[in-house]
Amino acid sequence: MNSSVATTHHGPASGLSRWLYTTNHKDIGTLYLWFSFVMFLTGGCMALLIRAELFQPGLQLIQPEFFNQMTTMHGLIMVFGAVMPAFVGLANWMIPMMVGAPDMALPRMNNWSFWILPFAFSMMLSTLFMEGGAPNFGWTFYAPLSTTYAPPSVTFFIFAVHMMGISSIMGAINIIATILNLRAPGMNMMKLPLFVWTWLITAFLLIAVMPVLAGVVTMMLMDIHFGTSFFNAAGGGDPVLFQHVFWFFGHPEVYIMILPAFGIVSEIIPTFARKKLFGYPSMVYATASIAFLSFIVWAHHMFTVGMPLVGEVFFMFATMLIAVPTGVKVFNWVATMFRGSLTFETPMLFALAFVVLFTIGGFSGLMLAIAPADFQYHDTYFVVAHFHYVLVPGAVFAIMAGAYYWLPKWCGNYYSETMGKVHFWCSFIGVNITFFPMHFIGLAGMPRRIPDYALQFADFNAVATVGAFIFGFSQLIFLYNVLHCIRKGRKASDEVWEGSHGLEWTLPSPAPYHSFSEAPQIK
Amino acid sequence: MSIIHKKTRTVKWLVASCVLMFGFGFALVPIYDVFCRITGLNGKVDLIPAQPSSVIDESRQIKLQLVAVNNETMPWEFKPKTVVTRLSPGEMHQTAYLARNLTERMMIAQAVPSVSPSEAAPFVQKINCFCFERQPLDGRSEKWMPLVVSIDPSLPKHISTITLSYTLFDITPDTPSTVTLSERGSL
Amino acid sequence: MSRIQNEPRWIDVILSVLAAFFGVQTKRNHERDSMTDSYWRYIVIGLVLLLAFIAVIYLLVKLTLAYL
Amino acid sequence: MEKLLLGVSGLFLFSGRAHADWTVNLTKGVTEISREIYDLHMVIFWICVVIGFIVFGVMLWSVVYHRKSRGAKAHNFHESLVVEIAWTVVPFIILIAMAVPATATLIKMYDNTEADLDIQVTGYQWKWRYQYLAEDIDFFSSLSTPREQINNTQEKSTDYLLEVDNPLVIPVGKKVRFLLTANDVIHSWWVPEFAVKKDAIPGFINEAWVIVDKPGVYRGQCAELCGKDHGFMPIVVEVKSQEDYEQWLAEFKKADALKSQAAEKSWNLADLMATGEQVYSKACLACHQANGEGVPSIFPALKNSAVALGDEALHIDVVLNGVSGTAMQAFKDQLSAVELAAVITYERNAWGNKTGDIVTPAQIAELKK
Repeated sequence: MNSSVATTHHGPASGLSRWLYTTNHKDIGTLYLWFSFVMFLTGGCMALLIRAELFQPGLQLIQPEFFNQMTTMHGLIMVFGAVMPAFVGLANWMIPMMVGAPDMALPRMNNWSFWILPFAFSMMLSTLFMEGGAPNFGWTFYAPLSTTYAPPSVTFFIFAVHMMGISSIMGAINIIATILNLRAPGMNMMKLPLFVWTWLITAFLLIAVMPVLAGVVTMMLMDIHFGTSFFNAAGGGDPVLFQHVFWFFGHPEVYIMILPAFGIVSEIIPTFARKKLFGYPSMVYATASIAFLSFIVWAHHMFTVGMPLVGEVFFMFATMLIAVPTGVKVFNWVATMFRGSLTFETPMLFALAFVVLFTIGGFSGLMLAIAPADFQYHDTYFVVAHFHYVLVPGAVFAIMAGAYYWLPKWCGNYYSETMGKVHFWCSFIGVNITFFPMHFIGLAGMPRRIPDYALQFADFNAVATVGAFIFGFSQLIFLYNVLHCIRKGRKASDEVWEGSHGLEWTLPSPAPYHSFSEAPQIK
Repeated sequence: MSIIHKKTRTVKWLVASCVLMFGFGFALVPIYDVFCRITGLNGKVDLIPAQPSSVIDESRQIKLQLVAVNNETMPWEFKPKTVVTRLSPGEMHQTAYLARNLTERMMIAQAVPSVSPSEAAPFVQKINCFCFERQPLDGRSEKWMPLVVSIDPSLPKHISTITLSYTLFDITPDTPSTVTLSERGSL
Repeated sequence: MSRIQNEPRWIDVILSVLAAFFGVQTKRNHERDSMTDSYWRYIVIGLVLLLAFIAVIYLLVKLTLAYL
Repeated sequence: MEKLLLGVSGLFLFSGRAHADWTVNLTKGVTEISREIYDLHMVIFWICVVIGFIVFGVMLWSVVYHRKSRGAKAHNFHESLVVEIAWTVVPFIILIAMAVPATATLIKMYDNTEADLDIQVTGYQWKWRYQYLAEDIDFFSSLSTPREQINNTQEKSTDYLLEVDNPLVIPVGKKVRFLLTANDVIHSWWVPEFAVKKDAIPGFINEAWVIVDKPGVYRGQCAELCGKDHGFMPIVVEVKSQEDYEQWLAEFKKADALKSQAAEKSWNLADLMATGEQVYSKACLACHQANGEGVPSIFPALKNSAVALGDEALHIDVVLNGVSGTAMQAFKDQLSAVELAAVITYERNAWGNKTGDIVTPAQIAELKK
C-alpha cells in the first residue's frame, strides 16, 4: 500500500479544522451530502415560492421579474447544487469501500473539489441581492436573453458555473483514478458493484461535457464583455449555435444526473429481493449504451428552432433508440424482483417508487421524442412534468434510497423505520400530486416559465401547489430521521441488511475512519 | 508499474481529455458554421459574392419574397423595393432596399441575411448585396442599397417559394443612441 | 489462464462494443472484457463504431425520406 | 400502481365535474396536421399504457406474491440471453412502427408548395407584430387584459390573459404561410389548435404554415422564455370566411387611412391627456408602473425624471427610437402618430409632471416620415 492516504492511522482531528482540512473520503462524502441537502432545501424553498404564486391565477406574491429569477435559480441549484453533489457525496463515501481502497486516489484534490462548491453557490446566491437582480433567463440561459439582455449579475453567474464545473471535473477525475487504480487485488472490473460501474461511466461523461459547458459560458462572457459575437447575429454569430453547444453539454448532463441513480437502485433491489441482480453484464452494457447515445441526441431539445427535415428526423430516430437500453434496465430490475423474497424497508420502498415513477417519466420522454408531437409538447408543462418525474422521483428518490440504505453503515445506527416509511409515503403522495397534474395542464396548453396563467389551468395548478407543499415539508421528517439516526438509533450489525453482499458490508458499523488500510483479498 | 505511476498516468490522460473537450467546445463554432453552409441549416447564407450561373431554367418559376426586419433600437426605415417577384432559376434579379436614417446622427448598420426554407439557402446566390459590407448613413438621409440575386438552377424541385430576409442591426460604435450612458442612469 | 490467452481479439472487441450499443451482453464475454488491461482498443473501436452508427442512422433517415 | 391509477381517475372525475369544457388531453385542433399529431400522440400514449401495464403488472405480482412475509424463497436465476434479447428486440420493433408514421407527418409539415397568403410574424418583448406581405397591412398585437385583473382587483374575464387588442385575421381553407422572426430575443409562436410552434429568432427567419378548416377564434401563447412579460404575450387568431376576411381587409385599410387623417387635425391638452392615459396603460405601464415611479434599479421612473421634465426633443427620441441596451423599445412602428403624441404629452403632464407641454400628432407624423 502506498500513497499519502494510508500513512497516518489516527482518527479524525477535532473541531472545525477536521472538516476544513480533511482529506478523508468519508468526511468529504459527509460534507458533500450535507451541502447538497442544504441546497435541496434552498432550491425547494424557491420551488415552493413558485408554486405558491401559481396557486391561483393572477399575481399575488411575487412579480414576474422575480418569478423568472426564482425559476432560474431553482433549476441551477437543484441541478448543480443538490443532485450532482449528492451523487458525488455518495460516491466519495461508498466507492473506496466498495472496491476495497483505503481512500480516494487523490485525497487533497478531493478536499479542494468540495470546498470550491460553497464559494460557487455563495456567489450564485449573492446575485439575488445585486442591482438588477439574479439571473432571470432560465437554467438553460439561451442567448441573447442571457447575453445582450441579461442583468449585470450574469458575470457572477458565469464565474459560479465555472467553479462548479471545475469542482465536478476534479471529482470525476478522482473517481475514475480510484476505480481504475485502487481496486483491491482480485476485484476485477467484472466484480465491480453496479453503483461503481455507473459512476465510472458518469465520470467519463462529466469529463467529456463539463469542459463544453465551461466553453459555452466563456463564449458568453466574451460576448458580454469583450465584444466578440459568438451568439450575436449582428456580428455574424448565431443564437441557435448557443443552443447546440449548450445541449451538447445538456443532454449528457441529464444522464449524469440519472446513471448513478440506476446504480443505487441496482444495489438496493437485489439486497431486498435476496436475489442476485438479473443480467448484471447487460446492465453495465446498457449504461454504456445510454452514455454513447446521449452524445448524438442533443437537438431533440430544439425541435422547434427550425431545423431542416433531415436533422429533425435524425434526432428523432436517435432519441427513440435510447428507449431500448433504458427499457433493458427496467426489465432487469423487475426480473430481479420476480421470484425473489421481498421485504419492504424504506430504501426498498424508495427504490420501487423509483422504478415505477422513473418509468412514467421515461414514457413521457418517449412521447416527447416523436418530433411532430413534440411541436405540441415543447416548452409546456408536459415537459416540466416529464423532467420532474425523471429527476424528483427519479434521481432524488434514488439518492434518498441510497441514504437510507447506507445510513446504518455510516453512523452505526439504524434510522427509525416508522419515520422512514412516513417520509416515504408523504414524499410519494406529494410528488405525484405535484407533478401528475402537470401532464394535463401541459397537454391543455400551458407554457412553462409563466408567472400567471389562463383560467382553464387554475384547478390543476392549485392541486399541484398543494402537492408541492406536502412533498416539501415531508423532507423535514427526513432531516429529523437522519439526526435521530446519528444520535440515538438502534445499533446496526456489520451486515446491516439480511440480503446485503459486497465489500462495504464486511466492514464494522459504523465504518471506521480508516478502512481497508490493508487491501482485502477478494476470492 | 507502481500504483502511483498508474494513477499519475490516468490523471494525465483525464486532464488532457478535459483540455481537449474545452477546445472542442470552441471548435464547435467553426464546425457548426461549416455544417450550416453545407446543409443550409438555419438559413445561413454566404457573405461573399457568388458567380452568376450561365444556364437559365425556363421550365419553372420561383416566387421570391424579400423581407426587411429591423432589430431592436434600429430606428431606420428599411424596406425592399418590391416584396414579391417571380423568376426562373438562373435568372438574375436586380433590386434594392431603401434605408432611411430617421435620426439626427450618422449611424452604421449591418444587414444579416437569412433564407427560408433553410433547405434553399445554399441555392440563393447573391451576386451583389448590401449585406457584404457595413452601411453608414448620415442623419436624416436615405439611400437605395443594391441587391443582385439569382437562384441556382439545381434548386430542389419541391421548393417553389423562397423568402430572403434581411435584419438590420445597429453597429454604430460607442454611441448606440442619442442618450448617453450617464443620461440613461437618470432616465 | 495466462494473460496472453485472455487478451481479446479485435473481432471480440468489435463484438463487445456492438453489444454495448445494443445493451445486452453475456456474462462470459463480459468477464473476458473485464480481464483486459488495455482499454484504449475499446475506446478506439467505440469511437469508430459511434461514427459508423451515426452514418447508419443518417442513411436510414435519407432512405425513409426518399421512400415515404 | 393501483393507487396511482385511482389517483389519476380521481383527478379526471374531479376535472370533469369542475369545468365541462375542461381538457386533460392534447387538442385535436382544426387542421389536418394537428389531427395527425393528435393521432400520433394517442398511439404512442396507448403503447406506453400497455407496456406500463405489463411491466408494472409483473412488478406488482412480485410485490404481492414473492414477499418474504408470505414465505417466498428467493430463486437463483440471474441471466437469460433469450429473454434479454427478446426484450431488446421487441421494443425496437415497436419503435420502428412508431417512427414511420411520425416521419410521414413530419414530411407533410415540411411541404413547400406555394401559399395563398404570407404573413410575417415578428416577436417583440412582449407583443407580436403581423405584416401581411402582399397587402399594406402592418400592426401590433398585444395583451388586452387590464392590469386590474392581473392584480386581482377586478374579476377575471373568460379569456383572461388570452385576449389581445388586434388579433391576427386569416381566411379559412387557404394555405397561410407564417414567416417568423424576432426583434430582440428568441420568442416562440404557438397556437395549439394549429399544431404550429416555431421559434422566432432575431436575425433569422423560420417558416410554418396552416390550412384551417373551421372559422373561429383560436388562442395561443409565446412558448419561449423571453424576459419579464413572457407570460403576457398571447396570440389570438381569428379565422374568417373569405368574404368576411375581405371585408375585414377593407375596413382595416379604411381605419388606417383615418388614423393618418387624425394626425392632421388639431388636438388640445385635455384630449391628448385622455388618449395618452389609455395608450400609457397599454404600452408603458407594465414597466414604468401606473404611478410613473417605475421599479427601482430595473425600470426608471418617469415621475420627476430628467427626460420627462427636460428637453422635449430628447423625450420624443427616447419614445420613438428606444434606448439601446435597455428594455426601452422603439415605439415608432408600434403606435400611431396620435398615440405617440398623446402618450408623450401625458408623460410630461401626469403625476405632478406639470410642464404644460403639448406634443402634437402633426409634429410626430413629420418625424415618422
